[in-house]
Amino acid sequence: MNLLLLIGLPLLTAVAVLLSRNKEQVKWISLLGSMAQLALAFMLFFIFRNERATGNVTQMLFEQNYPLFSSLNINFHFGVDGISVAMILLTSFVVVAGVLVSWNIEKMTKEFYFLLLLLGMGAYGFFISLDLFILFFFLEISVIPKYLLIGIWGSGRKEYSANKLALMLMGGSALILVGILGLYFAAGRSFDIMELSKATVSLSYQHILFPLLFVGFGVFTALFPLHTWVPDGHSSAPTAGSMFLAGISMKLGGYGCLRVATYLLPEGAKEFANIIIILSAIAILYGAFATMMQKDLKYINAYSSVSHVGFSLLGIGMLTQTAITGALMQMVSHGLMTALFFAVIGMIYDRTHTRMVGEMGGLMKKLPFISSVFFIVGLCSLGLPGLSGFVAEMTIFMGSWENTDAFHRIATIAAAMSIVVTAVYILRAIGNTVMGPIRNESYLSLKDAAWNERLAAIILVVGILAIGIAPGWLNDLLRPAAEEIMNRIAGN
Amino acid sequence: MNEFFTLMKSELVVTAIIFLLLFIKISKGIQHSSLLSLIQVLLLINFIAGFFFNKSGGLFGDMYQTSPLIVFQKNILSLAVYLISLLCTDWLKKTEHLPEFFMLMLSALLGMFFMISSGNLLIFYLSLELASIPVAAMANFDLSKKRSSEGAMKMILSSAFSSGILLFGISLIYGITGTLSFAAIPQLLDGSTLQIMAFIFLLSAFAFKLSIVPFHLWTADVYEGSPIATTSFLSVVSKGAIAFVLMTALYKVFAPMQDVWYTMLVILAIITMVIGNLFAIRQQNIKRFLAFSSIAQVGFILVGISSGSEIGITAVVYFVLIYTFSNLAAFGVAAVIAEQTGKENIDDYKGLYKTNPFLCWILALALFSLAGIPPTAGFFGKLFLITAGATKGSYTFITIAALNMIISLYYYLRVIRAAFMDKNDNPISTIKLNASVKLAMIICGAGILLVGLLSWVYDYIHSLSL
Amino acid sequence: MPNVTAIALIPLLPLAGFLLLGLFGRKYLKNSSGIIGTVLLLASTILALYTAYEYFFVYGKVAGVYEKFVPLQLTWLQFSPGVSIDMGLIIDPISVMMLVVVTFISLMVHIYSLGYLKGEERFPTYYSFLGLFTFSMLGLVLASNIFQIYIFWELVGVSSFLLIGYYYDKPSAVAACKKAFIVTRFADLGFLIGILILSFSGGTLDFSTLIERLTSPETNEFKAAAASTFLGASALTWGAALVFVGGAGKSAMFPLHIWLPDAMEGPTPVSALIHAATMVVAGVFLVARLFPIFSVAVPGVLEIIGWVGAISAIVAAIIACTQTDIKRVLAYSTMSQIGYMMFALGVSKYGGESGLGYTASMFHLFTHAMFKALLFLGAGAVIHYVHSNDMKDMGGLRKLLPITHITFLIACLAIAGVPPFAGFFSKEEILLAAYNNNMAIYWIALITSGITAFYMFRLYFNIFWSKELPSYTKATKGKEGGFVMMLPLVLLAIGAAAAGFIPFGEFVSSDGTVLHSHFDLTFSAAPVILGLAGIFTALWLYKKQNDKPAKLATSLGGIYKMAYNKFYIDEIYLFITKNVLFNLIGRPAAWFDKNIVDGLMNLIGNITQSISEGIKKVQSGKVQQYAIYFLGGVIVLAVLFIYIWK
Amino acid sequence: MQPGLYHILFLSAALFFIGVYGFLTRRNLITMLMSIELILNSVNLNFIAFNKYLWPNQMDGLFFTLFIIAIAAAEAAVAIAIIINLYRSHNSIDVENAEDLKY
Amino acid sequence: MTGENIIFYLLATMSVVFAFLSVTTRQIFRAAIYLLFTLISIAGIYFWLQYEFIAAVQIVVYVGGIVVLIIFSIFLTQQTGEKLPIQKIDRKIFAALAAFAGFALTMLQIYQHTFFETDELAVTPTVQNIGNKMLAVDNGGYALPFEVISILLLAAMIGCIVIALRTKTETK
Repeated sequence: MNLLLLIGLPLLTAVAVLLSRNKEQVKWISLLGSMAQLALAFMLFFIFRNERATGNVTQMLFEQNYPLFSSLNINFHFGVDGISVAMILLTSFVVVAGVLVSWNIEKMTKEFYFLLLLLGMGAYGFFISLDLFILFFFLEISVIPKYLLIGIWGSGRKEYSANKLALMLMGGSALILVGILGLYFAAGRSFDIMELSKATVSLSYQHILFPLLFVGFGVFTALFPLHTWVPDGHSSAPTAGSMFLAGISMKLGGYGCLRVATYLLPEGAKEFANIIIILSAIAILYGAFATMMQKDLKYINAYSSVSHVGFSLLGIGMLTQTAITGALMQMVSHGLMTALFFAVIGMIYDRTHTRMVGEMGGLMKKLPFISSVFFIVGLCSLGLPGLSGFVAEMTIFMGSWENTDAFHRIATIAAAMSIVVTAVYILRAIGNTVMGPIRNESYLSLKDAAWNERLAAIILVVGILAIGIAPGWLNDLLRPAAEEIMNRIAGN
Repeated sequence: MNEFFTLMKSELVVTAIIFLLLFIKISKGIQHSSLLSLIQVLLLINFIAGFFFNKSGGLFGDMYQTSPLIVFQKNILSLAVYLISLLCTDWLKKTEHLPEFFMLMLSALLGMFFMISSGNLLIFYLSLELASIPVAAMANFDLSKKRSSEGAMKMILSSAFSSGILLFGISLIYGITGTLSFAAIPQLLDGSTLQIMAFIFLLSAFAFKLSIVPFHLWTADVYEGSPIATTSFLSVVSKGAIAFVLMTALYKVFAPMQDVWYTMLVILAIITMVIGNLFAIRQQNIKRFLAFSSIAQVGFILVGISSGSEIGITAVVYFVLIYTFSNLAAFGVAAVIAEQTGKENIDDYKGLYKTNPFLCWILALALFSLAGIPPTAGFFGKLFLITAGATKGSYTFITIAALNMIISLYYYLRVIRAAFMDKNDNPISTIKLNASVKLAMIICGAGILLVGLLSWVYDYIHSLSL
Repeated sequence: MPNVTAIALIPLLPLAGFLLLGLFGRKYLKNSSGIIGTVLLLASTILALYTAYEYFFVYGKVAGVYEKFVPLQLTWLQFSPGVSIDMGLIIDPISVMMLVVVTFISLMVHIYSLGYLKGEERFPTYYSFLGLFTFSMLGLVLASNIFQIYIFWELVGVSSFLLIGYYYDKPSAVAACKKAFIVTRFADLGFLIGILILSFSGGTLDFSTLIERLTSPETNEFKAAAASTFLGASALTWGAALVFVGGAGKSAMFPLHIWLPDAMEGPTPVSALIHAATMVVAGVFLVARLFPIFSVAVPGVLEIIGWVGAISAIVAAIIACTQTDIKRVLAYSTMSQIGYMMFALGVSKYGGESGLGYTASMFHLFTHAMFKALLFLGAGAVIHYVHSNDMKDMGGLRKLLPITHITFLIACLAIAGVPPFAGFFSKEEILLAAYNNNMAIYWIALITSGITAFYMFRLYFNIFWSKELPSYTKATKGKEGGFVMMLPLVLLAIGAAAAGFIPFGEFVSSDGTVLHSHFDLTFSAAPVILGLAGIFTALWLYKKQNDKPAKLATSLGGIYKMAYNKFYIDEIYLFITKNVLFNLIGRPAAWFDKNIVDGLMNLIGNITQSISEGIKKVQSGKVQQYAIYFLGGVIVLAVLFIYIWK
Repeated sequence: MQPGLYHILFLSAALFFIGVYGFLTRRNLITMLMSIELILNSVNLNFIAFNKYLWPNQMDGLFFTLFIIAIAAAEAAVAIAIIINLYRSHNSIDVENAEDLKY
Repeated sequence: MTGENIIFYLLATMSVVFAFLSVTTRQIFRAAIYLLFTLISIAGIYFWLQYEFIAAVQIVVYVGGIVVLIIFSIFLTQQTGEKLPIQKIDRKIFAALAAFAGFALTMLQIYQHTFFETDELAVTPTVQNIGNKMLAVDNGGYALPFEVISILLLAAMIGCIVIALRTKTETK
């Protein structure tokens, strides 16, 4: 399978959007394009599984390598393993849903969809890159669309949030840049991940480069205390923007933390694992407690994202195969869940014109579909079995517990404590919005979800359920890849 | 003699155009607008001519040297001049001294050509003056504007002062080595303190022309005061040429003192980036804003130069090419708006997207490229500069450089924000773009998008710089 | 071998009902939803009974012992070789017994609800939730893997949440469902960590393997687990204790019981099903499931369990005496009865005669399901008729609601331990087990049984005797609920009356061997007399409306007030959540985020801005000043590189 | 004492920095220009001295001086033109008055 | 102390003193005249060094050209009898400090440095030699700089004309 399709298709769609003449065309082209991406992602998934089933155990499949800046040894090197495939699937789900929920964007429709598709393309490119330079290129490519999406179509303190987001992400990129340059020179002028994974980088170098890379990518994935762009950015963004931000963009960081920082610099990872664990445990609990005090639905989800993403980082910091698998599951799960959450919040906001929990109530009566989805996503967030969040969190806990010393155990227990706090804030949110008496008479005339919203929600719910009910396929996808990473860490 | 024509081709073409313009001026036969078109065609010819007969070699006892890389550098400058002639059509049409303006500009260009090709301190000094005195006159071309003359005055005085110091340095070098030839000087350099002193005098002149902090203070004032055509010439062509020469000077002439100048460049690069960025944050006038942003960009160029290897040369040449497109696009937009509405403040750009989406996208592309955001070429340019800077292994330096990109992003976003996001009841009305302006903007836009992604450009430069 | 399909269908049929009604109920199956749900559950019940028959009488016994079968086990999520979450079916005496209980009670509730909730707008939703609950509960009892039980444990919790919050527009219902979920969730945290500890120690998540490895002192796992200690207790102790915390939460043991009385906000049939007969005994079931580990490996934990159960039993009984909301009285009584089951396990040992407590506990679980469901459904019928939960609004209903009255009386007698009703037998065994092992608990249990009889009959007299309210006539209020409501009452009443005669020890015992119950008249005397004393006190106080209860209440003073206010446990919780969780942690965290973390970022921005503002004077516009900087730059560089750098 | 290279270098350096001082302190633009001429002259002196005392085998220094003189003339001419133009718009050639462009 | 030496010291002192006076006097006209004297003294030093051609050029170009230009521009821009404005004292102090520091530093380095001397045969700077070199294109010839400076002078001329003739164009 030609992986370039994954970049080409969104790019083509984006260009087609630019060339289209009216809003209807824009919307339908985007929808068709994103559906095609979804189909492509599924195709990739099945072909990948098939390859693996037929005994192809090469670490990366469908590798392609074209020289780009040959004098600097930069190559268009692509390839996927299970992690990438999972992330690509996630991306395609969120892209379709994002396109669908933005159906009623009136302002600058063409530009909006163009940027959305560009963002998606950046993510695909990022996940298939095996060359750090190209990876960085795709990582950076997504910063400006995010900025514009928030700044132009956002709400609230949008300029401030957009600025903060762009600058903090830029700060992260700056660190990453230094980190990958360090790797480049340390390993004899190569950006190639596969080559770097075989190179030996001296200990002292690893100890410098690892924090740079990890913190750099950490900014993207809301590593405590560099998470402050998350609440503001997410809450100010338009619905699809928040979905992309939390659903895809934050995963870029997590993926980078694992694939680049941890995988390529295992000794550094070991050295700093405890700090990662402490920070992520703090993020988990602190994010959860901070969420508890929020009154705006978007802030609730944004802070809870900090908490949930903390789990992925915790999993990475635990450095066991199961925990890493769990961390990856959490990324996928959180991506779907949070995208859905934002979609639902957007739907509610479109109708009630408020996001304040205190001003709603009894939405179940008039908006049964939306409310039910809200319910499902809330339950997923608090880790209910049968939904994806549970699977991921439990895998992380199981993996974390494999470390037998008191430090890791206490961190695990602390992280596990968040499930109670999560229950508190999710139920508060649910209880005050969809349940309870109707506080505002005007809500009695609200209309339930339209077809596009239903479709978007259903796509994401299906994703959540597919992981929650039968996690085996995802596990099979991620575990061997995590094993490769663990092998490198363990030094075999 | 045949060799003379092929090797000095670039200079000869420019000289020919200067004299052609002189005759036209004297005969006074041609109308203003057709004259402009003629000039634009001539400049295009000049640019295209640059691609033929590229050979290495020296003339006049190696006072003049050339090589494919040097010709390529000259071509970048020619291209920039051509683009300026297109972008500033509006202003150029209005000015009464059109042929004179171009004569001056081309003289300056000629000076830069000689400067890039120079193999001798004398010719270097002369061409440096040739490249700056006419520009000072050009700065005063908004004859009736107070600010224009003020800017010109600041420029000519500062530049005279700096060349005084430069000359003092050259005289010391001459005293120490007894030669002015680039090839002979390094043989007698051993890094004694007087040599360092002389080198610093010399470097300060480079720093002055390149606007390296703390020798940069004239920059913003002159940029703001001058007509935009002059400003863009100053900020792109002049900067580019000096950057090229600085590399020759450092890598060839002062090669024995590499330890000294490396550290010096690191210090200068850091303060240049930081100060340039800090000043740019606060600017309201778009020209002044771009002035400080270009100072910060120069800091990045220094990062590349500090590498002292062919990676550095490649990165700098590549960056200057990209910078040409990006900065000219930004200046082009500013020029069109300033010329048609008289508005030069960033706040005036609020709500621009509603009325002028094309201009906004070009502006956005340009600024993103300057900020180093993919997929624009600026990303690659900056990245390669930093990569070049990292060859020496000083990661603190690289980290500071990389972190500076945050501040720079901040102020570029300010403009973007004004144009795209801020609401304005009275935005600048829709501007009708001249065909040549549009053409130039499209060229710039295409350059910004393609130079980075088409990697052979970089590889080609690399093959030249080996 | 058991029939896998049949067993698998038992939970899957309600699940099908849930999906069917949940997805299409509201639109397409509005009217038929109740019937669909009931029919599916009927099928499920029949299968359960069939399975029970097959197991107990056909193939279950191998060499005189009831074997444990795991006819189906699918890997659901593999963690590492040997450690995986499996979805399996376990067939052993207690799971079969629970299958019967759950399906039967659930069926009763399904039928009952047809009448009770008739005309509700969200009827299909209600049935789909019931289906979900039944599915989860059945999954829980059939779980073959400790993580599987946790999964269904949580699902049970959420279905309980959904059903309590069925009247979602009532703020009190919303509060109650939230409370129920959060409190049990808190307990589940313990359960989860317990699972982590046990599974890590045992190197497996599978029940059978786990029990096998952690009960025999020879295995490496056992040695390792016993050797690693934390705060003076071994890993095994911690694991078992934490698992019990989970059980205590779900079973509303003191002090995690506070959610149960509030849970009565749900529809009454739901209370009968979830908060009386099935879900709340999950904790007991869990302890029973892991009983070998508790009893063999960590008997200390078992002692804790015994005491927690005993305290819950008596505290709840005391509170029940003072409540006036009839469902709350029943809720406390439930808690008290579960306390019985819990301490019965706590005083039990593994194997043979000494395992009497185990059998007794399961026996009581079984009988309690019958009479408590009956009590709730009866109370439901009363509420349905009176439209109030409060005793004060009732009285003299015996003539108006004859069937309800009789069945309710049977249930009261059963719970009071009056022979020959079911409660008598099971309670007798529990007391005997306690007597054999722990006298202190025995005395508590004895007193509790007296109090139980008192408050149950207080309830009974208050509803059906006491005052005669003229407003209640057949004319104004219509008839007692229809056939669908009465049928379950009658069926359950039969159960409550006769279940005691089942020779339970034949079927269920700690190690699968047969345990013969021996009946000792002298031993039974004390509880029966105490029970009767309780009944007569209630009769004296509440038969007719009078001021004796009020006087008694005033004479008891503080004690009464404390009991009436449920010993202020709710308030303590409220204090903790509000002041500690929200004000002490949540608020500072939010503040910290907004002001410190966020502020730091903004501060960096502001500092940059103000530096930028501060240095603007350098660019003074004066060309000579520029030259000074120029010269200064040259001199500084020169000095730096000539004198300092070298 | 026989005057030699160092004496002339001392002299030229003195002239140079007197010129610099003048450039930095004179408020009149024309006098600033005069200071520039001083600076250039001192450099010329340097070149001639080096040429004479150290490198008499060639005439590099001499030629350099010649060209500097020529450039000084050109520079002065342009500068004066600009100054006169400035004078027309400002009615003053005080450098302190020409500071519209700043910050 | 020979007469030759005395002449040198005299010229040197004159040039320094007049230079100093030129940058400090408050009468602009006097400043120009002092500058003139300095330039003439320097021409004298060229004579003293036997670089007669340079001395001649110095007098022709500087005294005859630049100083005249300056004086003309003074006439154009200055009311008679007006004294030059006084610079702020702190600026003066800073400038003096910087200039002195620069001077001290430079002299220190120059004295510490031992200059290398050629031992090749000296070339006498006769007008003929200079002329030959000036237009030679081979190694050591100065034809190219000559061309460059001619362009520069042309450009400067154009610039001057455009800028200085502003009023004329305005009236058009």
